[in-house]
Amino acid sequence: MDLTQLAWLIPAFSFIAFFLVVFLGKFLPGRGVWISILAIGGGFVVFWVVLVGFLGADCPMAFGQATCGFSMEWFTAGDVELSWGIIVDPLSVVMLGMVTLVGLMIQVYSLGYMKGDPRLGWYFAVHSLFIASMLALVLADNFLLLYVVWELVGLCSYLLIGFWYERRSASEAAKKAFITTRIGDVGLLIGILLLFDQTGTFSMSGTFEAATAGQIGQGTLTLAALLIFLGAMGKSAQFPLHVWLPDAMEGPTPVSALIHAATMVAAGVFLVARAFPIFEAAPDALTVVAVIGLITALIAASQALVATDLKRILAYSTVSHLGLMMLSLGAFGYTAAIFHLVAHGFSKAVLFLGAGSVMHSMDEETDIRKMGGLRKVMPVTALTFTIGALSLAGAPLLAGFWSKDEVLLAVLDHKNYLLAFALIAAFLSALYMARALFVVFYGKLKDENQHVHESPWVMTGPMVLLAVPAAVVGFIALRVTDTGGFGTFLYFNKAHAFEFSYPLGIASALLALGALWLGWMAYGKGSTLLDPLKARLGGLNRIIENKYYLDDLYQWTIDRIILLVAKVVALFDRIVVNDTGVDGPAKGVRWSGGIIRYHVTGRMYNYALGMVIGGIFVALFWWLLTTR
Amino acid sequence: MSLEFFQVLSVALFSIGLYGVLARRSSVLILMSIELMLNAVNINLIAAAAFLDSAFVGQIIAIFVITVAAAEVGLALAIILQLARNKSTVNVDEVDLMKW
Amino acid sequence: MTEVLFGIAAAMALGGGLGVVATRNVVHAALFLLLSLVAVAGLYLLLFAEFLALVQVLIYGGAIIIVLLFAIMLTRSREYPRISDNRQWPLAILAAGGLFGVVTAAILWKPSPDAAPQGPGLAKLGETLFTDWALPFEVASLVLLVALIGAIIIARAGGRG
Amino acid sequence: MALFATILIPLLGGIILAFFPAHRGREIKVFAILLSVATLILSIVLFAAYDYSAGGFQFRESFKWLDHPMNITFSLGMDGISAPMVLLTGIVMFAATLIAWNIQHRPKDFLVLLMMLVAGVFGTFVSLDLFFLFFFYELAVLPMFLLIGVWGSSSDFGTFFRSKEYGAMKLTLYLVAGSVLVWVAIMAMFWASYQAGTPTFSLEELRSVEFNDSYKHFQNLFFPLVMVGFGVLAGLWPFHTWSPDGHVAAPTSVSMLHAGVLMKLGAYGIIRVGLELMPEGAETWLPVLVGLGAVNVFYGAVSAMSQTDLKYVVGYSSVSHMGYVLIGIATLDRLGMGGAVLQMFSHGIMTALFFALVGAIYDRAHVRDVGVLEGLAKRMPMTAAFFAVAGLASLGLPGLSGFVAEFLVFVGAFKTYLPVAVIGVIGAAITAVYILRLLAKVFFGPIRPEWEHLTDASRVELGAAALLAFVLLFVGVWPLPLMDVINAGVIEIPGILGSG
Amino acid sequence: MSLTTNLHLLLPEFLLAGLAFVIFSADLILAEGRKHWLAWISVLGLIALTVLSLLLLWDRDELMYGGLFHVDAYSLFFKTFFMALGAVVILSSIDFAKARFSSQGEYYAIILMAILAMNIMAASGELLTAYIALELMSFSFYIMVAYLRGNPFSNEAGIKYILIGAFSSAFLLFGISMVYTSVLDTRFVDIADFLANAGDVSPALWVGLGLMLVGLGFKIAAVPFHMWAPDVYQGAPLPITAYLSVGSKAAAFALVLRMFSEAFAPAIDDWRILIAVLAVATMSVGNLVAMSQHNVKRLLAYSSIGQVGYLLVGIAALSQLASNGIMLHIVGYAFTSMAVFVGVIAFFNMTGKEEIKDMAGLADSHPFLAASISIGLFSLAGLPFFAGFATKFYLFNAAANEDMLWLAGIAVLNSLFSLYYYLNVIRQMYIEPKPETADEEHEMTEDGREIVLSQKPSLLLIGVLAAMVLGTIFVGVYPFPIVEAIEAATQALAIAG
Repeated sequence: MDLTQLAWLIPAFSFIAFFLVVFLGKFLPGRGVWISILAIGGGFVVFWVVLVGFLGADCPMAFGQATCGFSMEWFTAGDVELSWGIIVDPLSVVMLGMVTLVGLMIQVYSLGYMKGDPRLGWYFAVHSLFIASMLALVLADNFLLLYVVWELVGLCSYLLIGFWYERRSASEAAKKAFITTRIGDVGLLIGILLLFDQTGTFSMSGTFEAATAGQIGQGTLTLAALLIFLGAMGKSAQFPLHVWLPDAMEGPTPVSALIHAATMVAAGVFLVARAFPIFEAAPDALTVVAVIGLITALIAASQALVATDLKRILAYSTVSHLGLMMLSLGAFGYTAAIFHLVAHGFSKAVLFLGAGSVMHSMDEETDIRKMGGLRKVMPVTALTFTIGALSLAGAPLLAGFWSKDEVLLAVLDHKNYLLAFALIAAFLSALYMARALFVVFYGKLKDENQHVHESPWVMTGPMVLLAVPAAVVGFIALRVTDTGGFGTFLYFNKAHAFEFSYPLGIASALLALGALWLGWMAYGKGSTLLDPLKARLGGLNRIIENKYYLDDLYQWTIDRIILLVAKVVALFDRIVVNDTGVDGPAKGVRWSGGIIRYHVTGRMYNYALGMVIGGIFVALFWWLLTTR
Repeated sequence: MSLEFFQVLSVALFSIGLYGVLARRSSVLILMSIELMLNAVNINLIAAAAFLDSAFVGQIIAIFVITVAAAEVGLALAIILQLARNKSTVNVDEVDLMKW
Repeated sequence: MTEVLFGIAAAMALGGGLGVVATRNVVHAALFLLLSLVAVAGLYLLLFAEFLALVQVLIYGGAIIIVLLFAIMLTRSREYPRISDNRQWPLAILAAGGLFGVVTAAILWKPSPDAAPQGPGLAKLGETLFTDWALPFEVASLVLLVALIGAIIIARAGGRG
Repeated sequence: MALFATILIPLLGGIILAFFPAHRGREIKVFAILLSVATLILSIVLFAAYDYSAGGFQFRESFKWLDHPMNITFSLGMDGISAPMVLLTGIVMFAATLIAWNIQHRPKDFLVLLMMLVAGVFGTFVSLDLFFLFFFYELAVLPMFLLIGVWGSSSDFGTFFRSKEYGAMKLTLYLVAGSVLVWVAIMAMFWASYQAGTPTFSLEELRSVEFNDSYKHFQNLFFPLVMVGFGVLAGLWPFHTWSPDGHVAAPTSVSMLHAGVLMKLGAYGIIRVGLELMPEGAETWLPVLVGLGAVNVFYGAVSAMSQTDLKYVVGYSSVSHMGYVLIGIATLDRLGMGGAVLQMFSHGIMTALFFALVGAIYDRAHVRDVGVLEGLAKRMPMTAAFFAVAGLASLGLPGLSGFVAEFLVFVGAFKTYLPVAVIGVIGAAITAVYILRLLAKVFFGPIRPEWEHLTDASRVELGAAALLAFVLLFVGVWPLPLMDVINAGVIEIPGILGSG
Repeated sequence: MSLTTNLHLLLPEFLLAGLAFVIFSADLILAEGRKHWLAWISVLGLIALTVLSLLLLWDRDELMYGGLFHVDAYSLFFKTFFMALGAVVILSSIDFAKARFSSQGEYYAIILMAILAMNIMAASGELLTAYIALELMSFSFYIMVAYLRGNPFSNEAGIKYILIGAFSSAFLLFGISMVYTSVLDTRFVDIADFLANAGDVSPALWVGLGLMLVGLGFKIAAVPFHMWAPDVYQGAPLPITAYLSVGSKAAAFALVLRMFSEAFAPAIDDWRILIAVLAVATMSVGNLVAMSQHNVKRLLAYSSIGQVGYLLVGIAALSQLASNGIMLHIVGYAFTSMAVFVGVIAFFNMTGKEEIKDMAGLADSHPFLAASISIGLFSLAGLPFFAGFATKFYLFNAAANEDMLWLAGIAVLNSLFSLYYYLNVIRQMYIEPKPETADEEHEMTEDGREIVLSQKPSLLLIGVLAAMVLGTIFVGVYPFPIVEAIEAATQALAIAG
C-alpha cells in the first residue's frame, strides 16, 4: 500500500479528537485533553510515515513535482460530482510536518499554560479542530474542500480568539478576526466559482491544467487569481486586511502561537503557493501580490517598532514577515516563501510561547515597559526567546537568515526594483526584534518583578524543543544530502537548488547585525525606558501609533456608512414598504368601507331613491347594451 | 285611442306614485303612493291584455295584483299601527335607530 | 267618444294621483286616492274589463280606502294636518321624471300594432282563473290568510311582546 | 396510505386532542409529542424509502373527489423535491411540539391548531392536484391567526408599537392575499385545460395537456401571479414585511414552524406550480425573480443589521435566506435548483433552531432587546452554543448545511446571473457581520448584573435544539443522502439546465 | 286547457299548507307552557314531508298547469333543502321563541308558510306564479321581522321591510307588465322562445327586464337594492335574521336561477355584463362596509350581501357548471351561515347582547360556541376544510370557465377583504379578555318586560350547532354526494338558448 495515502489520517485524528472531547470530554479523566494531544501526536508520527512513503513512492508528476492523492465522492448536485480528496506533494508534506510539530508542541505547552481553566476541554477540542482544519486545508485536492476547511480555520480562530468570551475585548477581537477574514473569503469564493464556471471542475489539477493550457481568458484568469489572493490577504493578514491580527492576541497566548506560526496565517501563503499555477499564468496578479506583500511588510514593521505590547510587537512582526513571504511569492520565490514560512513558523512559535511564559509568570502582563532583565529570573525562556528573535532578525546561521536570504534573492531575480524596500523591511525586522528582546529580557530587573519565576517544564520543554528547529532548520536548505536540499525537494516546475548569494548574504547579514547593534544601543544598554526611536519620529510616530488610522477608518465606515445604510434600509422597510406599501392599501380599503357605509342612512326613502336610480341605470344599460 | 295612450298614462301614474314614495315622510302616505304605483301596473296589464292578448293573461295578473295590494295594505297598516304605538309617530324619517 | 271618456278618466286618475302626493292633509290624500282609483276603474271599463272595474271599486274604493282612513284615525295622523315632504323631494322629482322619460321613450320607441280593445267576458275569465291559474289562485288565498293572521298578531294590543 | 397518514396523523390527532379535558395539560402535551414522534418517524421512513434512482412521484394514492367536468382527485405523491420537505416538516414539527411544552395558557387549543397547521403543510407538500395543493396551502395559513393572536406577544419599540393582533392580522391577510393571486392562476389554468378539452387539476395531467398556441402568452400572463402569490409566503421582496412582524408576534413553536416550514411552502409552490406547469412563462419572468431574490438577500441582510429585537434579526435573516432560495429557483439550473431545495431544508432547520433559542431566552429574560441582553453565555452556555451553531449555519459556514446549499445556489447563479451571484456572496458576508455582532453583543462579553439569575434552557428545549443542530451538522458534512433525492426531483423540472 | 291529471304531485305542498293549518289550530288549544310542542310537531311534519317528497317525486320531470309549476329534480332539490332548512330554523328558534315571543304558535305556522312559498318559488315556471309565491314568502317574513312587537328595532325593521318590499314589488310588477306587453305570455319557456326568435325587440322589453331586476334585486339584496338589508337584519329577531339571510336569499336565487336559465338565457350576451357589474358592486359594497360594523347581525347582513355578490358571479357566468356552483354555494352557505347564527343565537339567549365587543372572552367561557362560530366565519371567508372553500372554488372556477376570469378574480379578492372582518369577530372571542362585568340573569326589554336569560346554551342548540358545523365540514371535505344531486338538478334546468 502506498503510504502517502495515509496522509488523510493526520487531520482525521484531530477531527475525531474534536468530537470526542466535545461530546465525551465531560466523562473522561482530565476532561479528555490527552485525546487531543494523542491525536496530534499520532498525526506527527503518521507524518513521518507519509514522508518516508512519499520519498519512496513513485508519484505521478504534476508541475514538475511528484503528486500523490486520491479523491472520493462527497455528494452530487445536478450532474456535478463534488468530492473530497487529498493531494500529497512536497508542499503539503512540508506543511504537514510543520503544522503537526508546532501544533503538538503548543498543545503540550497549553497543558501548563491553560491549567485550571474551567473550559479546558473546549479549549483543547477547538485546538484539535483548528489543527485538523489546517491539515485538511493543506491536503485538500479541490477548491471546494479547500474552501470548506478554509472557513473552518476561520471559525476556529474565532472560537479561540474569543475563548475568554466574558472579556468584551476578546469577543470583539474574535468578531473582528472572523469578519475581516470573511471579507477576503468573499473574494476567494467568487474566485473559486469563477474558475468553476470556466473549467467546470473544482479539482485543483483540472483547474491548473486548464489555466496553464490557456483555456481561460487572460483577463478572467487574472481576476480569478486576484480574487483568490483576496482570500489569502484576509487569512494572511495582508494590508489592508491585516487589522485583525494584532487584535487577535486577545486569545490565550498559545493560541496566538498557533495562529501566527502554523495554522491561520500560514493558510494564505499556502493558498497562493498552492494556486501558483494560476498565478504564474497571470503575472499581473503576481505583481499585485508582491506589491501588497511589500507594503504589508513595511507598514507592519513600522508598527512593530512603536508598539509597547509584547504580543502586539510579535503580531506586527508576523504581519511583516507574511508580507515578505507574499513578496517572495510575487517574485516567483516559491521555494523561498515556503522556506521562510517554515523558518518563521518555528521562530514565531518559540517567540509566542516565550511571551506566553513571561505573561504566565507576570499575571498576564504584556506591556514591555513594565518588563526588563527577565533573563535573570527566567533563563530558559530568555534563551529560547533570544534564539527565536535572532532567527527572525536574520542573524547569520540561524534559520531566518537563510530563508530571508532566499527571499531577497528571489526579489533580486524577478522584482529587483523592489529589492531596496525589501532590504528596508529586513532591517526594520531586525530592529524591532532587537527592541523586543532587549527591553524585555535584558537591562535591569524591576523590583516589582523580583518574584517572577520560570515556567513549569511542560511549558519550557516545548519551547526548547521548538527552539532547536528555529535555530537549525535553515540548514535543510543547504545541500546536506545528496538530493540537494530543500530547493530540490520543494519547487515549482523546476528544481532550484539552494544558492547562497554572497554579496546579498553578506549585505543582509550586515544589515541584520547592524540593526541588532542599533537595537542594543537604543534599548538594551541604556537603563532608560523612554523609547528613543519613538521620540525621534515625531508626527510620524503618531500616525504609526494610530495604526495609520486604518482601524479608525474601518470603524468610521462601519458606524457612519454601513450601519447608517442599514438604519436607512430598516426605516425604509418600515415606513415605505410596510406602513405605506402594505398597511396603506389595507387602511385604504378599511377607510373606504368606513365611508361607503354612510350610504345606508337609516331612512327608508333614501333606500327607495337608491333603488330607483339603480333601476333607471339598469334599465337604460340594458336598453343601450343590447345588441339588437 | 291606442295602446300607447294607456301605456303612457300608466307610466305617468307610476311615476307620480314613485314620487310620492320618495318624497313623503308619512308612512301612510307612502303606502298610498305605492297603491298608485300598483294601479299603474294594472292599467298597463289590462290595456295590454285588451289590445294584444287573446288569452287575457294581463287581466288575470291584475286580479292577483289587486288581491296582494289589499293584503299588503292591511299588513303594512298593522305594522304602522304598532309603530305609532311604540314611537307616537308614523314618519319614516323618525325611525332611524338603525343605520350605517 | 271613447277618446273623450279616456281623457276625462285619465285626467281624474292623474289629478287624483298628484293630489295624493301633493296635499298637506292626510285625509285629503286618502280622498284623492279614492278619486284616482275610481277613475282607473273607469279606464278598465273602456278596456272592456268590467269585472276588474268592479273589483277595483269594491276592493280599492271600499276596502282599502276605509282601512287607510281607519289607520289614519288610529295613528292620530290627523293631529298633524300639515304633513311635509322630506328633504330629498327635488331628487325625487328628478328620479320620477327620469323614470318616466326612460320608460316612455322605450314604450314609444316602436309603435305597437293597431288593434281595438276587446274583453274576454266574465265567464271566460272565471274559467281561466280557476283552471289554468288555479295554482296561483290558491297561493293567493294563502297570502291573504297570512296577511290576516299577521296583521292580527302584530296589531294586537297588550300582551307579551 | 403512508403519505395520507402524514396528513391524517396530525389531523385526526388534533381532533382527538380536542376532546381531551382542557385541564389535563400534561397528558395533552404528552399525546401531542407522541403524535409528532409518530409523524417524525413516518417522515423519516418515507424519505428513506424514496427510491431516488427511480425518481418521479412515489407512494402514489388517488381518490376521486369530484367528477367531470371539475375532475378533482385527491391524489398524493412524493418526489425528490417534496421528500426533503416532508422530512423537514417532520423534524421541525417534532422540535416545535417539544418547545410547546412551555405553553401554559390553553395548551390544548394551541396544540390542536398546531396539528392543523402541520396537517396543512404536509398536505401541500404531497398533493398532486392543484385543488388540494391549494386546499392544504390555505389550511396551513388558517390557524396562524389564532396561534399568533392568542399566544403571541406584542412588542414596544419606543418609536413604534407592534401588537400581536397587528402581526396576526397582517400575516393572515397577507398570506391570503398571496393565495388570492394563486387562486386566480389556478382558475386560469383550469380554464385553459378546459378550453383544450381536457379539464383537470392534476399537476401531471396539466403538464401534458396540449394547449393551443396562445398558451405561451397565457403563461406569460399568469406566471407572475403564481410567482408573486407563492412568493408572498416565501418572503419575496417587497412582499416580505409580514414575515418579521409575524414572527416577532408569534409564540416560539409557531415561529419555528412558520419560518421553518411555512415559508418553504411558498418556494415549493413556485417550483411545483410555477416552473412545472408554466415553463415558458417562467422563462420570461425568472430574470425578475432572480432580481427580486437578490434584493431579498441584500435587503434582508442589511435590514437585519440594524434591528434591535432578536426576533426581528432572525426574521429579516429569514427574508435574506429565502432570497437564496428564490435565486436558486430562478437559475433554472440543476445545481442552483438543487441548492434552492437544499437551502429550503437547511434554512428550515436553522431558523427553527434560532427561534427555539430566542424563545428560550425570551421566556427567561422577558426581553428580546439586543441592547439590553449582554453576556448571556455565562449563564446560558448551552443556549449560546446552539445559537452559535445556528448563526454559523446562517452565515454559511462549511460543515453546516447552509454552506452546501448556498454554495450550490452560487454555482448555479454564476453561470446565468453573475452579478446576482456576486451579490449573494456579499450578502453572505453581511450575514456574517450581523450574526457575529449579535453573538458578540448578546452572548459574549461581561454579563449584565440583571441577567445573573438566568438559567440555561431546559432539557426539553435543549433536546429540540440538539436535534436541529445535529441535522444541520449532518447535512453539512454529509449532504449525499439528501442531494441524491433532490437531484432526482430537480432533473424532472421542465426546462432545467444541465451543468458542467 | 284542462285541469292537470297529476294533482297528487302537489301533495307535499298541500300537506305543508295543511300542517300550517294544524299548527294554527293547535295553537288555539295548547296551553301557554306547551307551545314549543308546536315546534316539534312542525319539525316532525317537515321531516315526514321531506321523506314523502323524496319518495313521491324522485326522478320525476313533469310540467303542471301548462308550465306554471315544475315537478323536476331542481324543484325537488330545493324542496328538500328548504324543508330541512326550515326544520333547522324552527329548532334553533325554540329557546328564543319561548323567552321572547308572545305568539309562538303562529310563528311556527308562518315559518311553514314561508317554506311552502319557497318550494313554489323554486318550482314555478311562470312569472305570475313566481310573483305570488314570492309575495307569500315576503309576507311571512314581513310578519316575522316585526314579530317582537314592543321592540322598536323589530318594529322599525318591519316598517322598512314592508314598505320597501311593496315598493320593489311594484317595480317587479311593472317590469312584468312591460315584459308581458312585449311577449304576451308569462311562461319562462315562451319568454325564452321570444328572446331566441324575435330578431327585432322593442326596447320596452329590455326596460321591463330592468325594472324586474329592481324587484328581484331587492329580494336577493343586490347593490344598489340592498340598503334595507342591514336594517332589517339587525332589527329582526335573531332566528329570523338567520332565516332571512339563508332561506329568503336561497329561495330568491332558486327563482332567479330558474328564471335566468329558462327564460333569459337566450339573451345572455345582452345582460351578462350588467349582472357582472352588479355582482362586483354587490360584493364590494357588502364586504367593504362590513369592515366597519359593530353589531353582529349587521355585520352578518353585510357579509350576506357579499355572498350575494358571489352568487351573482355565477348568474353572470350562466352555464350548467355555474348553476352547479351557485347551488353548491347556497348549500354550503346555508350550513355555514346557520352555524354562525345558531352560535350567535345561543350567545344571545345567554346575554341578550349582540354587539361584537360583547363577545369578548367567549372562547374562555364557552369554547364550543366560540369554536363553532369561528368555524362558520372561516367558512364564510372561504378557508379550506370548511364548506366555503370548496363551494367558492367550484363557483368561481365555473365563472372562470365562461371567460369571466376577471370577475372570478375580483370575487376572490373580495373574499380576502371579508376575511378581515371575520377575523375581527374571532379576535374578540379568542384574544380579547372577558369584560369585568358580572353575568346578568335578566334582561329588561324596551317595553318593560323582564326576560330570563339562560345560563348556558341548551342541549338542543348545541346539538343543532354541532350538526351545522359537521355539515360545514362535510361539504368542505366531501361535497361529492351533494354535487351529484345538484348535477341532476341542473340537468333538469335545461339552459335555454
